[in-house]
Amino acid sequence: MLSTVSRIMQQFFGRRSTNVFPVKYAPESVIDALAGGDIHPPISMPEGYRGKLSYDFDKCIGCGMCLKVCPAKALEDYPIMDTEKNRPSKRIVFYRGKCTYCEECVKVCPVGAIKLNPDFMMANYEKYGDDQIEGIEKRREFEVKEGQ
Amino acid sequence: MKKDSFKYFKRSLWAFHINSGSCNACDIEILAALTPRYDAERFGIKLVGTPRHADVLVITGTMTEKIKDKVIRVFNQVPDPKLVMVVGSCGISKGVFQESYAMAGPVDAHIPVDVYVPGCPPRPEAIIYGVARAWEKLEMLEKGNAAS
Amino acid sequence: MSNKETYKLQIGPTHPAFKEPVRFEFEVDGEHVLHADIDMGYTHRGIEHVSKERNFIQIIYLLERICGICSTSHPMAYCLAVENAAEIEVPARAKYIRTIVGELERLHSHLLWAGVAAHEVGFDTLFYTTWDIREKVMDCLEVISGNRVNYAMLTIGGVRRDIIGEVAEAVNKTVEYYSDLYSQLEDIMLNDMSLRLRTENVGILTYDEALKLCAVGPTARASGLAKDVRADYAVNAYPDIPWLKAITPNDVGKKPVGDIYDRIVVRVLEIKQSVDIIRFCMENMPGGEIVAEPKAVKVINQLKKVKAHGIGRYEGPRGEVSHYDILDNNECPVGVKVKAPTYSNIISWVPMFRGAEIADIPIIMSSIDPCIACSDRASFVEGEGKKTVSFGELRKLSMEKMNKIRRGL
Amino acid sequence: MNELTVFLIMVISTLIGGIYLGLLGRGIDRKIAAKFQSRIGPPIRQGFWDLKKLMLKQTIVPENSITWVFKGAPLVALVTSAMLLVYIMVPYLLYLTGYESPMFAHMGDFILVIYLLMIPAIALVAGGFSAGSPLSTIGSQREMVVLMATELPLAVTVIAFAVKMSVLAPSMPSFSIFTAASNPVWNGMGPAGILGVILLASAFLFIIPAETGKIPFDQAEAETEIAEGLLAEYSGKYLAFFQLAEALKSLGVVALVVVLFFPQGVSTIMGGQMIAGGINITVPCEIMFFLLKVSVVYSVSISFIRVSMARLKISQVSKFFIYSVSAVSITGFILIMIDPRIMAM
Ligand code: SF4
Ligand code: SF4
Ligand code: SF4
Ligand code: SF4
Ligand code: SF4
Ligand code: SF4
Ligand code: SF4
Ligand code: SF4
Repeated sequence: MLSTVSRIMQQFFGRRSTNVFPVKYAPESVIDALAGGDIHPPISMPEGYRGKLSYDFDKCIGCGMCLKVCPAKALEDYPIMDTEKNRPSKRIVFYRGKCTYCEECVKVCPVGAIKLNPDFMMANYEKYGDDQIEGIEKRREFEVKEGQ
Repeated sequence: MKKDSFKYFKRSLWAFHINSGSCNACDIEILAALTPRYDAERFGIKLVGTPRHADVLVITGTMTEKIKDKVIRVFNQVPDPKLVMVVGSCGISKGVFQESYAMAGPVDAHIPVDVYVPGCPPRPEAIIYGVARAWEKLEMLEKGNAAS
Repeated sequence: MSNKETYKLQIGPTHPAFKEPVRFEFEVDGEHVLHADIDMGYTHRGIEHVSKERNFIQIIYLLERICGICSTSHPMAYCLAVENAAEIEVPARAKYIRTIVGELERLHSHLLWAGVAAHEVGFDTLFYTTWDIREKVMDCLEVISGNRVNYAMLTIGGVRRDIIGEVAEAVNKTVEYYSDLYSQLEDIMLNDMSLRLRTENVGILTYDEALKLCAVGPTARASGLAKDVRADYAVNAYPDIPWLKAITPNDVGKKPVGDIYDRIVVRVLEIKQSVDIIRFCMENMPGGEIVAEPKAVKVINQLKKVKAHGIGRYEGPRGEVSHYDILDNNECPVGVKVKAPTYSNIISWVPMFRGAEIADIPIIMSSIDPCIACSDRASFVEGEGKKTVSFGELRKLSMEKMNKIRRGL
Repeated sequence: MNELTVFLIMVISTLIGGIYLGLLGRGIDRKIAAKFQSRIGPPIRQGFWDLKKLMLKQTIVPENSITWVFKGAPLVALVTSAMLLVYIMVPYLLYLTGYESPMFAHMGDFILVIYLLMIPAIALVAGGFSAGSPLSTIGSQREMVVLMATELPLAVTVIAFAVKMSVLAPSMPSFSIFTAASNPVWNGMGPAGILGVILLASAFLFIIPAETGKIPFDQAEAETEIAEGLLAEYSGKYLAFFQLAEALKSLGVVALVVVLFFPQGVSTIMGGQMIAGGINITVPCEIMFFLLKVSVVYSVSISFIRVSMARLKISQVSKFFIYSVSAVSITGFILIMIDPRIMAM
């Protein structure tokens, strides 16, 4: 009993443990309603955090290794024409809403075209909106070219 | 009427959490979002024990066949206006459980979803950020309503 | 108030007390529980089935998501099983790292449980306190593995990330933090009056019952059954630790009763034990490689050539997890069988609920630290109306399925 | 000013102030609890926002409920809670402002206060039973148990007060709050009597959370056991009414404790009127001091107790009240009775 009370008192008079981080990202109109009201910087993420995935279209050689190891089938390939080597190849798009952030594709990619970034703020209203799919612009570009 | 109460959602948001076949990781991160480090209560967010009191349904997991009907029933029990937030990749797209026979499909195949929070699991901050995105959406709705 | 008529009380599947969907049907008389019936299967995701369509590397991440609370236990048992089948030698350093991650996970899981249990009895401050304390180990795991939950640390033949430099420092700091805090934590968890009022002599599972019902993990140990895979079998770095033993309430000089309080005792003592194990591993970690074969594709190709059975067992925070894998010259295993700790423990609810009050239901339920995600074995995916299957029918269905599989092979 | 105007002003200001302070009190309570739990907690205005939102939400009446009871219960609870607050506050305000009024001297009868304490709880019980869900029914049964368990210590305290008052102020009605306020219990007693009053007050430390349904006595709404129990089926407006009723009742109960045990105003402590810059500011000072006392009692008996304990089982609650709390208050009662100065009268 006493130890509980002492711990509670300790908590009452000690520093609070809340990190007020996400305030910065709330819309203007609610910020003033939030406790503190200050704007706080994002927390520092440890090195090697497995967050948002990014994909370098130009680096990719289309080997398809990533397709083979992905447990969530979070990526999809599409054929392109490799203009440099003048032979058909493929590129990849990554669906953020399917990914499990396991980093297996990063480890397996021979040219380091994929990376997991410390960014984790990914919430959105659309399931597969353009900002939720890595490499979709390139794909669009490519499809337009294809169409011509 | 609808618009007005949306306004108060920004100050007071009561959430009811349903696990529709998740792996618990997302669930514990939601709970963690309430604990001192993240303290979602400072935004007026509270986890309630019955759907009747809820404003937002927080759904984790993939909607297994067996729980599908229950989730839909709970959704109908929540008084209007209401929001639905899906936390975790597997609720968005079945994630790592693709191709399983026991899946009734992603959550949005059965009930309308307002905000998606990708991650497997997303950090508690990312979940709170998801709520901030929901507020933003409400703001947009408000403006849209005001304009029309 | 004690009206004699009994009625049925349905709890679940979306009840605030348990974060996982499971439905209970209690027959209650006033506030007393007469009979309990369990309906499970809400989180059945067919993982064992899906596993047969994934290659050996993909399965690790799939099995990790059987459940996120002890998310290294399943990959650990699976990797041990595959390594056992393919006779892959795991480097010594990897064994130590596996042990450290496993114990950090136990630390987080036990603290999480303490918080949940406190919440079940309405002691929210303790819930907040333990979860606040738990954030430290989550940070540590995040530094090691790159995520707070679902660590993705294990791979076949070793681990994916090393513990060196800053990461090692972070682990040492965590160990320090918990050793400093431990006595206070123990004092709060074991001596708080109101918590004792709610947990002592509630939900009793006697030694004999625990033995008969094959209870595992802290649930069994609280009843005085000294069984612990870490102490009983040679997995990971555990055999190197001379003082390791299964913890029972006897260790604090208390005769095990098998009530909820004893389960708290066991888990609190295991927090200390885990901290000590991590310290031991950090001090004695050998150098060398951390994985037998770093290239995932090579591992898959290597496993393709194996035709064997393998078994892996590991002591998760809730008890023994065992996996059985069948490799058959294929990119995917032809069989993955999972035995989760809760699966063994669920049946011990029956004696625990005997004579309980409604108010005891949540705390009894959480006292075995149930993880429904692990234990949901089957669900109807078609034929809505049909809800009960007799033993004979089930046997017939299984035989049909078995024959189908045989023909397929 | 005639008496009726004064009375009306007092009632209306009590109601408005009560609603405002009641909701503010909820916010402060949550803030303090959060601080004990090492968090920031919701803004103090949270209570108002929650209420406004609930008022605007859809209100669902479950199909298998007894509709009129289901709808009526929240209103009854709200009205009686408001009456309770008025009934405690008006005589006390009369005392504080020193307004002489033979007409209202009898106002604030203890027995009526006890009834008014019970009615919101009974309304809750009725609402819970009418909702037609098993969880609400269990909640209702539990609420009844808590209600009955607290009756005995409450009654003992009231009788002790009545006896005491009849000795202290034989000329005034002994069951009245006005009398209790103007004759602090601590006066005119030896050590035994003082100890007795302390015991009675400490019994109230637990009666307050029980009356207001806070941990460790929130069995009727136990979230993790019976999913908010009584209130499980309520939504929107009706839930808002219950919340408001609860806020008012909490304030009322705390005010009652302050009036009974710590009625002394600043002026009695400072010994005379307070003048600042030639204006008599005694009344505002008195009210501020009263609010201070209320917030101290509120944060100790509601906020602190609820963060430092686990919820008891319903069987433990009845035992706790019937054995421990009643024993404490009866001992207090006996001590007051055997106090030589009371005996002498
Ligand atoms: S991180 Fe994992 S789940 Fe995500 S795309 Fe890569 S392999 Fe697939
Ligand atoms: S593994 Fe790398 S190079 Fe190969 S297809 Fe994937 S992204 Fe491209
Ligand atoms: S999204 Fe990932 S972590 Fe979350 S419940 Fe699904 S599988 Fe688990
Ligand atoms: S029992 Fe569990 S592990 Fe097995 S298939 Fe079902 S959900 Fe997957
Ligand atoms: S899972 Fe079935 S076969 Fe295996 S041990 Fe349990 S009861 Fe026996
Ligand atoms: S035992 Fe429980 S926590 Fe561990 S993996 Fe299974 S379900 Fe998850
Ligand atoms: S049904 Fe018989 S053969 Fe099959 S697992 Fe059970 S005991 Fe073994
Ligand atoms: S098919 Fe035969 S071997 Fe398989 S479970 Fe059924 S009885 Fe046992």
